[in-house]
Amino acid sequence: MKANIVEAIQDAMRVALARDKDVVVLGEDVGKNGGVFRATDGLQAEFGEARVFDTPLAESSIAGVGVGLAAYGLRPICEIQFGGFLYISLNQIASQAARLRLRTAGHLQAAMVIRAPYGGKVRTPDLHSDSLETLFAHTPGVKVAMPSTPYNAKGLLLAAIDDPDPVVFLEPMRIYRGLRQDIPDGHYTVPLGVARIAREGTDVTLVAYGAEAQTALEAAQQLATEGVSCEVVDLQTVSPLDRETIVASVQKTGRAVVVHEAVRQAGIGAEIAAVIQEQAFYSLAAPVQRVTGWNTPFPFVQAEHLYVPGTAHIAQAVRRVLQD
Amino acid sequence: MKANIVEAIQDAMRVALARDKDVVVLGEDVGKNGGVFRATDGLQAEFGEARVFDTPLAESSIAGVGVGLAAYGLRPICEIQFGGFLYISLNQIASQAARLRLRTAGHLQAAMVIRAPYGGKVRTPDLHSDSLETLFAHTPGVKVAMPSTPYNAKGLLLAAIDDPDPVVFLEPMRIYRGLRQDIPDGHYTVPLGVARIAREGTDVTLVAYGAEAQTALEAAQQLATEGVSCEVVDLQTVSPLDRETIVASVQKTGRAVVVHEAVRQAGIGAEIAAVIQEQAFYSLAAPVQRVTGWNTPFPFVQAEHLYVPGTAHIAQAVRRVLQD
Amino acid sequence: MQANFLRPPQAEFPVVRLVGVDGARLAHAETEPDRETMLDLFRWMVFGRIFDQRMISLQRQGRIGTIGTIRGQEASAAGLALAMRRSDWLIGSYRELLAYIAHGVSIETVISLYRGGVPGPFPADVGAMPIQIVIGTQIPHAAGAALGAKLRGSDDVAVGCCGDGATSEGDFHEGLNFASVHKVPAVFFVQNNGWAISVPRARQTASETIAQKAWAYGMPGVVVDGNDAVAVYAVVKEAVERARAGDGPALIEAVTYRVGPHTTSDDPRRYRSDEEVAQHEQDDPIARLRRLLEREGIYEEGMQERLEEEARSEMSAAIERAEAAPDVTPDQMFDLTWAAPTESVQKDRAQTISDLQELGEVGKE
Amino acid sequence: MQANFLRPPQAEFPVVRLVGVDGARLAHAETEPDRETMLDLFRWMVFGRIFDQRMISLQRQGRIGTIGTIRGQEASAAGLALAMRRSDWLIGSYRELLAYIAHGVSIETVISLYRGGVPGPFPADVGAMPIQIVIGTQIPHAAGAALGAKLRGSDDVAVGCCGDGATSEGDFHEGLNFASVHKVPAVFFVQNNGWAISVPRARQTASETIAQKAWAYGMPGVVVDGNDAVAVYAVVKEAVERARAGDGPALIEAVTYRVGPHTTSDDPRRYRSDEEVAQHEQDDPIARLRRLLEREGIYEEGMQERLEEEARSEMSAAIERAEAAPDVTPDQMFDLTWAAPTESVQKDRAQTISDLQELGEVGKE
Ligand SMILES: Cc1ncc(C[n+]2csc(CCOP(=O)(O)OP(=O)(O)O)c2C)c(N)n1
Ligand SMILES: Cc1ncc(C[n+]2csc(CCOP(=O)(O)OP(=O)(O)O)c2C)c(N)n1
Ligand SMILES: [Mg+2]
Ligand SMILES: [Mg+2]
Repeated sequence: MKANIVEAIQDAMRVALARDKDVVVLGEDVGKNGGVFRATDGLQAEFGEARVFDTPLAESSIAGVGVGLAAYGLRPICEIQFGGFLYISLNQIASQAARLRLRTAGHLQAAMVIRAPYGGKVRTPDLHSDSLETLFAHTPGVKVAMPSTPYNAKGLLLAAIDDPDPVVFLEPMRIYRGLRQDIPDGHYTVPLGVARIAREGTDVTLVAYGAEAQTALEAAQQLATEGVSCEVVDLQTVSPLDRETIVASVQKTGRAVVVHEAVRQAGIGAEIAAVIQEQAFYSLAAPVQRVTGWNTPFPFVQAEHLYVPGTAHIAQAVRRVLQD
Repeated sequence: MKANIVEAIQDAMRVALARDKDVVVLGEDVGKNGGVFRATDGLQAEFGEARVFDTPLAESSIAGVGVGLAAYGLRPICEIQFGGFLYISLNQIASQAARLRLRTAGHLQAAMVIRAPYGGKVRTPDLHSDSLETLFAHTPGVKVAMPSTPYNAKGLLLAAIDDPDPVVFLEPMRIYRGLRQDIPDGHYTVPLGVARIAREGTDVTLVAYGAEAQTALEAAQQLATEGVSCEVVDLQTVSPLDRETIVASVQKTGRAVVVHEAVRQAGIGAEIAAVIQEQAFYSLAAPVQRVTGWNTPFPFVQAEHLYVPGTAHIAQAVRRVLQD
Repeated sequence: MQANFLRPPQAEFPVVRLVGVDGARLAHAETEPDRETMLDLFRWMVFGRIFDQRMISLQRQGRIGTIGTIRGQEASAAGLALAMRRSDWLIGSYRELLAYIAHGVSIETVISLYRGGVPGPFPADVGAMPIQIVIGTQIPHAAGAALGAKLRGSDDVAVGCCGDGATSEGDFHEGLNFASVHKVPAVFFVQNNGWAISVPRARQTASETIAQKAWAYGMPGVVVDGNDAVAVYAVVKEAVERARAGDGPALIEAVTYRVGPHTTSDDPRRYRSDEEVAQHEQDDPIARLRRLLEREGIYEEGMQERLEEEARSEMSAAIERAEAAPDVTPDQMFDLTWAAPTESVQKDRAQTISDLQELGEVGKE
Repeated sequence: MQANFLRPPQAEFPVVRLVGVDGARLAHAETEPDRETMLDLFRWMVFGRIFDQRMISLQRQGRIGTIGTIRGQEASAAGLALAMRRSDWLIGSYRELLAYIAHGVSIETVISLYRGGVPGPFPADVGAMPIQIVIGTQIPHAAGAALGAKLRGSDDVAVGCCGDGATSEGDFHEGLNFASVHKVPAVFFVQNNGWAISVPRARQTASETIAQKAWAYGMPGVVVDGNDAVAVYAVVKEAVERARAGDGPALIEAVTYRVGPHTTSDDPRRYRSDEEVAQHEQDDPIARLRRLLEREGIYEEGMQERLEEEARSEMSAAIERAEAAPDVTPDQMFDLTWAAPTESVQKDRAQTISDLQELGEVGKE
């Protein structure tokens, strides 16, 4: 089928709901309204109100009820309406979902997915554009997947739903509808914990994920016309980090630029740079560069195009890393 | 006066309450009980129930009421009983306190302090030993201070109370009472944003903070007997990071080991390693090593001495970084 | 199994209403608005209607971002704002834009915000916290600001506002509980407009009223007809003055209806019927108040048209000023994030700016 | 200002009590425990007393970490647990240790937890979630587990327990609200023991009862004498069976008193008087039930002493087993954190273990 990312995500949930009756979908406005981005459109009509249902407006309990459902053996898919509101869910995810298996010596597990759109340049109000993946990457026990294409959106989400560990699934709002692709019908998975080489290259490794993986690919294309050959590593899973793929690529190219929209300081880009210098130190011809959001909160809309890395920001860093 | 860390913290609050009547102290059990660690002991008796008061058991509102108090012009010091419960306060701190000034173009500010003990090897129950500083280091608009001695505990806390920005102040539970030191009476500050060279050395830079700054100093002392000269940088403020002091030290020693008890992945140690390789790449003789908590949640008490970096863990990393 | 012990809810909250839908005066109250205030209410409500129309059309033209609509809720907003003193603190959400403006925040500040720019600061004598987007999060702020007033010995009252949906958030609970334990001068004002985006009030909470939630905190509660500006004013006035007198907080539920979409991005036909909307449109709060003014001989021929005209020109002037303002610059982001930047913040700022300058064209991407 | 509109709280919740402090039967109820169950209640309460003593002394000997005390609250715990089915889900906190054990979780599992080790898994037929340390956080879990039961078509009920202090947390509110909107088979059981560490009930919330908070959710509520095991059992039974029948959740407030310190680290003399404690010690729930058993001719000479002896030897055996268990190892931490470890997790695990092995002596530091 042809699908954009949001349709791919919807299809993943449809497939999961159809094949496993323990799968349920809950969140604000996911029922009749089909989600504010229509990610759950039609699912309530198809699978009934018992399996696809609206919750009260309360993000801590959306996650917390998910933990209880999962403990009982169901496979909840919880939607948080915008990524910035994950702050409110964090306690239930980090202190509860991530540790349920540990606390019960494996007797119970929190096999659940927490979905949320994230990211900027969509002219949204305050707190709607934040990229909070790093909070979860710093939370062992929970996985973080961030798709970049319709194909991996569906495959990663199905993998996340099947996974026995809790997975935070962050969806690139900016490219929800931009990309259309042929994706397989029915069930397939893109494995969690494995990055993909989205483009091969020899001069520099671009590490990115989510919407920025697409931006990195565009930048790589532009840079190719200048004779620079970029390898693009699309993480797909941000945590646990596929260090092996990143390191192997940098060992080949000798240079790396890490890209994300999240705040720079203590962002996941820092972890990636730290890992690269730890494991590929003697291959590195220049320091790893980070192209990220600034060390400020996500800005007012008028400045978001300056804040969120575009192809120009990436190209600038690539030129620098090549000069060094 | 002679004081240990918890007494120094108490003294800082006493000084602040006495000199500025806008300062108030709130939290669970901070009144009659004087806090579960006695950090607020005697303050309610001295300053009255209006200025030092118990709150209901609700961490989101402890921070949220703090934001309202600060908006009105007061200087609240909010106590969160244990660092792990900061997950619950995070939304109010990150989405509110950190952005109040921004949202009002400087008309209002959230000049407030959120204090909490943190850290392991104290045989506490679940969630009482977690080190969550990185969540706040990834949150521009909020500062993070973490003292390591009675002197800097009092000075940093007074600086935090005076500061117009919100400050998360994390107190090293493990050494609350271990260290006794002469500290100045009355008001003095240790500036926020400035690391201190806790020990000078030439072979390798140890970057640490909080209780681990003391562990790093002990490790340095032991290593000195093996002929290894360690410089110890005690961050004091974890965010904004004093990159200048760190980088200058590594430029001198050529080697760095970063130490913290927090989870390794996407911990502040990653940021420090990333900054070092960015800014001191050509001085580095070996990759920056990290000595941290594992990529698991804080463990059951029986394993905490293996998880929290001790002198042996640090010495191991120093030997490795010197071998490279 | 027969229920022997469990006590089912028995809270009864008759709706306070002073003016009928037809504009007939049903009752009087000590705290009701005087003649002049009634005219003020009318003026602000008319302004609100025009404001809403203009904001929606600005959004359609791409001149501002997504905006919530307020049509149908003008009586709640105006009644609330006018019953407050200018120095009382208004702490609300995007649904209280009219209340913010009536309370003293400039139209331009509001427009700037929706243009994605730096909002202008509030006038120094206006008590207000920023328009809150994170649902419910402002409720503890209201408790805190009210406590601040109490501790400072001021007689300011803080009014925390939210929607029916917001009452489900943990912060709503924590804020009300704190306020009541500490007996702070706060009023909590819930605009129950029947919907939280697509979730109807009955699926938001199983309690019969929002007002009865007050009892969980040992706090008085009241349901008021939110389309009756006179009643809203009177009820808020009572609660605010009671709080000011030191008698503690109260919860007000103003029952109204969101006639328009949730925001300009919402399609309400997905979740509610046209009939439902049409039925509620019968009870237009502006028309209701106008009928009252007419019945009581306060309304003057052509008044509404004149007020609409005034509102339009005020809006035009404010839009012009807001659109003349320069765009946010990256240095402002750093300068507004930190009141006391450290050395490394200054370096971040400088580096960010110089990187962007080097790029030059990035702004036009 | 005269209060015209605001409706002050009028909830009235008489305390349900079936047995007087002197052991006299005050009333009967359909759901009251039968003879055998009364003996079971007594047995578990006696066990609880011994358990508490032994845990405190283990803590004093440094053999376990900080532990909460349960003395005085045995009737609430036992009444709760025995009114549940083994497959019903118990979702509580450190103050429900006795309830967990009576519900079917092994003593050894509880001791292991406080020894800082890996808790043993619960028996497969026992419905329970882990003993919660983060106050209030378990309440949405109870709503979720109850919904799980409903969706699966099981007739299990989930019982979410917490203390009076926990009712202030946002999660308490969110959990009850969700449960009521979705009419899930849940019961919320609050042990109001008068204190949250040093904060007295009256400073925790301004509502007269905890039970009346139920009305905020359109849910029935009830106050029961938490030192009357018979009444606690009857009330819980009613609520659990009502939930099982599909009639939705309810909130129970069991009024009891924490006679001991909050935990072994707490010094209650800092915040409450010896007289207050002494007064409450007059009403020992074990003595009360024993008097009832005596009055009703169920008690046999020497029964309490025998049960105490049994409890002591059960405790000794459990302690021995728990202490024989090996310490947690780092690899367990990785293996229990992830059900499906990725390649990099496996490498982390291997690296961590080899680093520690290289250190060798680190365990003895
Ligand atoms: C914490 C949080 N969750 C979700 C949203 C998205 N959202 C914006 S408005 C809204 C509905 C609010 O309903 P209600 O409180 O009734 O206010 P109304 O919009 O009806 O005035 C939601 C879910 C948000 N802004 N913040
Ligand atoms: C979220 C959270 N905040 C604070 C604490 C510390 N703490 C442990 S027990 C307790 C008091 C709990 O009081 P209550 O709910 O009445 O239960 P009780 O201990 O009286 O049974 C506090 C504040 C905690 N464990 N979790
Ligand atoms: Mg609403
Ligand atoms: Mg209690």
